[in-house]
Amino acid sequence: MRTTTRWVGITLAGVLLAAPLAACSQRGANNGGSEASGPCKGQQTTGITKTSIKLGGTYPLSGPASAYGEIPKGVRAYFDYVNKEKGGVNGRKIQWIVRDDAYQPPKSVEEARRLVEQDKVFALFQTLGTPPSTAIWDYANQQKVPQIYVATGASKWGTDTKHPWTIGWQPNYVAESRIYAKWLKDNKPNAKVAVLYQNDDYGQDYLNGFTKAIAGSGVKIIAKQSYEVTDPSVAPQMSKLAESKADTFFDITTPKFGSQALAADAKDTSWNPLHILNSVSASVTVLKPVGFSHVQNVVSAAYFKDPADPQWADDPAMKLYKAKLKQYQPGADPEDQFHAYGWTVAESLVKTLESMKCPTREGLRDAMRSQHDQTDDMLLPGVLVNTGPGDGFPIESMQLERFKGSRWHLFDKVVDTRKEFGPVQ
Amino acid sequence: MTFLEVSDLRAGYGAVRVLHGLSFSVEEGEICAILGPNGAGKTTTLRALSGVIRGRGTVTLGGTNLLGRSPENVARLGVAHVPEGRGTFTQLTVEENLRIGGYVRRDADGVRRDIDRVYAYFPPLRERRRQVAGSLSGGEQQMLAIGRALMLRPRLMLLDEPSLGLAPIVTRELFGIVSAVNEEERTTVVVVEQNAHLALDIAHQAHVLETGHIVLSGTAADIRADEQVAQAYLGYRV
Amino acid sequence: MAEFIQQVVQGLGSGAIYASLALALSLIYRFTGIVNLAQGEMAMFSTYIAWQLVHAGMSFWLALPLTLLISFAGGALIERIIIRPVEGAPELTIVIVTVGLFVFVNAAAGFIWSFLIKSFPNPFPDGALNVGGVQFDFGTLGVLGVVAVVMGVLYLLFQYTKLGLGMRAVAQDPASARLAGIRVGRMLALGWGLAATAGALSGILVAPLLFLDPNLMSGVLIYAIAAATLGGFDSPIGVVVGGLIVGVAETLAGAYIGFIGSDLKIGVPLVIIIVVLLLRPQGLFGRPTVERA
Amino acid sequence: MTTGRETTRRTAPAEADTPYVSPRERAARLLTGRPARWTFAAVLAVALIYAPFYFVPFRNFQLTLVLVYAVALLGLNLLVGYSGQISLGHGAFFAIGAYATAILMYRGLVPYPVTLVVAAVLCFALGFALGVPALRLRGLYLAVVTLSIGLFLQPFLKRFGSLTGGAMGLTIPKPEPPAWSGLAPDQWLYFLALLVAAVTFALVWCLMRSRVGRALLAIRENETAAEVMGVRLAFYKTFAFAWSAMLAGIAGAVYTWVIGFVSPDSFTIVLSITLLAGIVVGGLGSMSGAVFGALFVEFVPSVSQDVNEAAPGIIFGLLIIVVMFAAPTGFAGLLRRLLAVRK
Repeated sequence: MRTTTRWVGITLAGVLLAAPLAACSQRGANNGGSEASGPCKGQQTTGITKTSIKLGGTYPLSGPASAYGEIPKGVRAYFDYVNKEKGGVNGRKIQWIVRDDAYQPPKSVEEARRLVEQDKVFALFQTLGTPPSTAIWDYANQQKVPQIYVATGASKWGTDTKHPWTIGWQPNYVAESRIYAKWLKDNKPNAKVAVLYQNDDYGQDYLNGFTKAIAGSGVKIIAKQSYEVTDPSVAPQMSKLAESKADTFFDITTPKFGSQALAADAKDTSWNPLHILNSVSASVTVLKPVGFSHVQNVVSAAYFKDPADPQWADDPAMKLYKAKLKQYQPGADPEDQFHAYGWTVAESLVKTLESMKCPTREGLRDAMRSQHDQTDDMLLPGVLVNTGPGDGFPIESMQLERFKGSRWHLFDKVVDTRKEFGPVQ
Repeated sequence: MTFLEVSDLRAGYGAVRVLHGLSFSVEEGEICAILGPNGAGKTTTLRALSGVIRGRGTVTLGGTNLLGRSPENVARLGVAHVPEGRGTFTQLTVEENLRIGGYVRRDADGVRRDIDRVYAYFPPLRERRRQVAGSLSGGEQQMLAIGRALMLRPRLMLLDEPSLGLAPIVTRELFGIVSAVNEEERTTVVVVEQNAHLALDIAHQAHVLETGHIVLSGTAADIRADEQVAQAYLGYRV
Repeated sequence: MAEFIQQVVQGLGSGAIYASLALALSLIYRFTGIVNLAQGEMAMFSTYIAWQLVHAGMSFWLALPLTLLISFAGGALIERIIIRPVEGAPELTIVIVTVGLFVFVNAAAGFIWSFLIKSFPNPFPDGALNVGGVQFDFGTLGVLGVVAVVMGVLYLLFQYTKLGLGMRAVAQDPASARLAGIRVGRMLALGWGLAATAGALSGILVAPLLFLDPNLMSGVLIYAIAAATLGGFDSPIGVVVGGLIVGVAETLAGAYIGFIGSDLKIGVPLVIIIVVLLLRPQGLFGRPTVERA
Repeated sequence: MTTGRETTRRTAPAEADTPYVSPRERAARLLTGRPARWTFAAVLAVALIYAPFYFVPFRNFQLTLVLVYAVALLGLNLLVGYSGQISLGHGAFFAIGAYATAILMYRGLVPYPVTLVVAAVLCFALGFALGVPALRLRGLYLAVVTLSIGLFLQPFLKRFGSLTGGAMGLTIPKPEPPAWSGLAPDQWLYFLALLVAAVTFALVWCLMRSRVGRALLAIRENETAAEVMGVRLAFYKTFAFAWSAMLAGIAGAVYTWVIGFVSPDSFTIVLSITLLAGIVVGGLGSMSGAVFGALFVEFVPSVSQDVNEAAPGIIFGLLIIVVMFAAPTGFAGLLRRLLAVRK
């Protein structure tokens, strides 16, 4: 075949030509990171200087999951507040670069590589979504770059031991399921439960956690329905679950589908189960569109203060959050739970940065894995951040809440699921 | 003032120039035939007149300029162009095709009357009025195309090779009707035809086109008598 | 037995939602022979306009007609600005332009009105009609009713009005329509305007049930396309029937066939479409294109 | 009666002007002349081989992804560009190829190069199987069926978790560079992708010059005419479908090597639509179209993000529309028009 031989000739010529050119390349020039001296000798200090810390994060700013693209506004508000009014962290101003991965794992890997290799960030702070974060964590750990406080509640961030540089932050879905299971075992020992769950890692983590937690007790799951993110509505699933006449309904949905499920439950007068709503959809902004009268006595759990909830109206931390959000992110709606989430996780990060012994990546890794009763103003009173050698979950305590009138009412006490149920397997 | 005045008409498709400056005129109520072999530029001429393609030079119809207008506006000036391939709306019924012909007219009852008039000219169309036009024979579709043109009550009718794909007797009958319409309604007709023989029967004057130029003009009788045309197009030796 | 009927009613409810958007899709397909992938997002944007009017204090029954008018103008404008420049281009190019429009409108809506879920006033009364243990939710009945009305109006418009005849002519042979004096450009703009209006109505019908957010219609679009393909794109009645069949089949399969369950139920419309298209390529009600060589 | 006009005879004036060649045309002739083409190809080859040594690993990663998308778009182009069948499910075959490789590598059954062959064969078979019913469908209807298959695949992958790792997906070790090569991991992956791309482009290049290619082009131009002239429509259309699926599978396999992680949410409908937009933007019916399309798919989203961080979707959508205005037949078409040499 004459043509292929011609191609082979060209590529050979290319290889011969290319070899000598390999010497002078952009590649060799700037991939050396800087190291620390003194007590933190040999540890990496790329992306951190006396006066600045450079961080990077990946979020779905576009595409179907772009609702979560609101979180960075809350984070940026807190960082601007700390930089401008607190002189930064130990005198270091925080610079935070956000990249869009449209919730596509290949894009997440690309953006993470850009942040680490090109922008030379000190650490990856907040990579959103389990698939994107899973796509990144091998790379982050191989590059020895902290992937701190990933924005997903999957239990694997804490149970895994092969990725020391990666850690979650919010209470994991299994822990939350355990709280509901415990409450049901105590208050409704023979509850018949119907479950609606999103058919992905998030939904299945909740479901598996709940199933394990109620094993061997009177509480039984008698009906399960899943839905796809591409489904237009969950009404068909809800009408199928209604047939089960279960007395309890465990609702594992993301915000939009949460409102639909609440509305369907209210509309079906023949089925009035105890409605347990997972914390991902527990913001008042999800309940309000359904109409407060329809969502009375819904039960959920929380670990940080919901800005849309009047009970925190005069709480100092909430006032600070709302004022600073308005000041530094004028367009952002303070009642949006994603903004409050961003603000709260940013606060936790700053506290962790402050607690670093060595201003190095290794220092941050060790700091994030050894936190003792660290408080955070926007967390519920009593919810503390704890990590340690055997404990990869910063937050593991939540408090149950019931919706009455036009706000959530906390009840029982803050439950530390680690103490209560032991570590998550 | 002549009815249709065409002077130095140039037209083409992108880089390909087809018409190299045609000039001819047609009196009101006259049937003018444009003859010529394939590729002489006959269809292009009609397309330039009706605005389907952009022509340069000057073309006036009763004093108003035609060039530069979109086909819709040319049609609204009373120019009905029956295109090559007849432009039948195959999925619409025969009657719907005719109603489309009179679409721009405001007088609804006038349109209804004209439909009956067309059925009078073309009886087969009346029988098939409910039928989907796509299922009509070639001859019937040609009748429908001319009928649709008549619905516009045109001042000028441009016919593009009506004989295409029709049996000679059908074409003869068709040309007879065109001639009758011309006489009764004084509609000026420019017919482009390869079948010079039949065209010359009904035409008052004719022009012979060759590679974008008019090489011969004159009355139908003169053209028929001219031995060069006879040899080239009429197929017999004078 | 009541439960079975309840599932069928549930399926009809979903089907009505798909049919409402499918009507708008079939309108544009009739003119330009392309599927406007941005139809759902345009409907969502119109719904946000209605929401904004109601939010600003206007009564729903005033905001509705106003929104339909704005949507009509918007649809015509989109045709004139975005579709006209690529009019002569290959069909696929126009489809990709609508993909660009899809991405743009979705992001713009999120940017303007944020991604917070918004409730939308429900023109139909709450509660349900209880007939023999089967609940006929007023909202669903409302959607079915309006969809039937829109279907009827479109059918009458196309079959019995001069305007409809003109539209059908433009759809089939724009060049020949021009020669008859029909202003094809204006007709296309009119078509897109009408489709945008039908889309707006679909959005306004659906928002109370699905809750308003920028991704209101992205799930519905795929099912609407399936419905229109099943029923035959060029027949308003076919499109609605197609929608109802897809809705009922999907819900019943999801509910009763164990293996399929609620995650694989998207496979049901797929199988139906393949079977129908293999038997009747033009869809259940579509007219076969008569080609006389 | 007509006026007695004299029959006048005019002869056609001779075309007198000598052919004037505009500078643009002269430049175009220079650019597309035979010698020029080889120097251009040689320079390109050198650049492609030298690139991984020049760029930072991050850029190599991007270039590797461009090569992966180029192979996928090459397949889609075979289907859409050459044989005129629209597919909105190309992402599904990409996913099947990726998963086949991931499952085999996760269980360590075969060395990774073999997984490419398995993915290719599997997708070829599935493509052929799907090609048969696709024969009866055309244009929009084929698009709808392929769209639904793409949609169906995601829950299907989640359903059989034991095999596919379910919603959590599968993480697999990436192919390591052999010691003798002295290459860094990212360079090794780049060269793997480059090799696969070179082979597939050469294969399709030969294919298009063969009888098959001409048959496909005939089908695209006019199916009935092609059939009348003895082109066995059934065979060639399913052939195009199978080849395009195979190429998508191969691209999927290389994707798994490069990313090292597959999950059902990585292969959504957005991927299929982006690939279709990419090939139309790149230029249908031309090999270079696949390359331009790949560059568009890889780089435009991040460019639109630099322009407007709050809502990159707005810019990305506008860019697609603007490109379609500027080049209705894609970049390749635009380039060809610019370099058009009037014979």
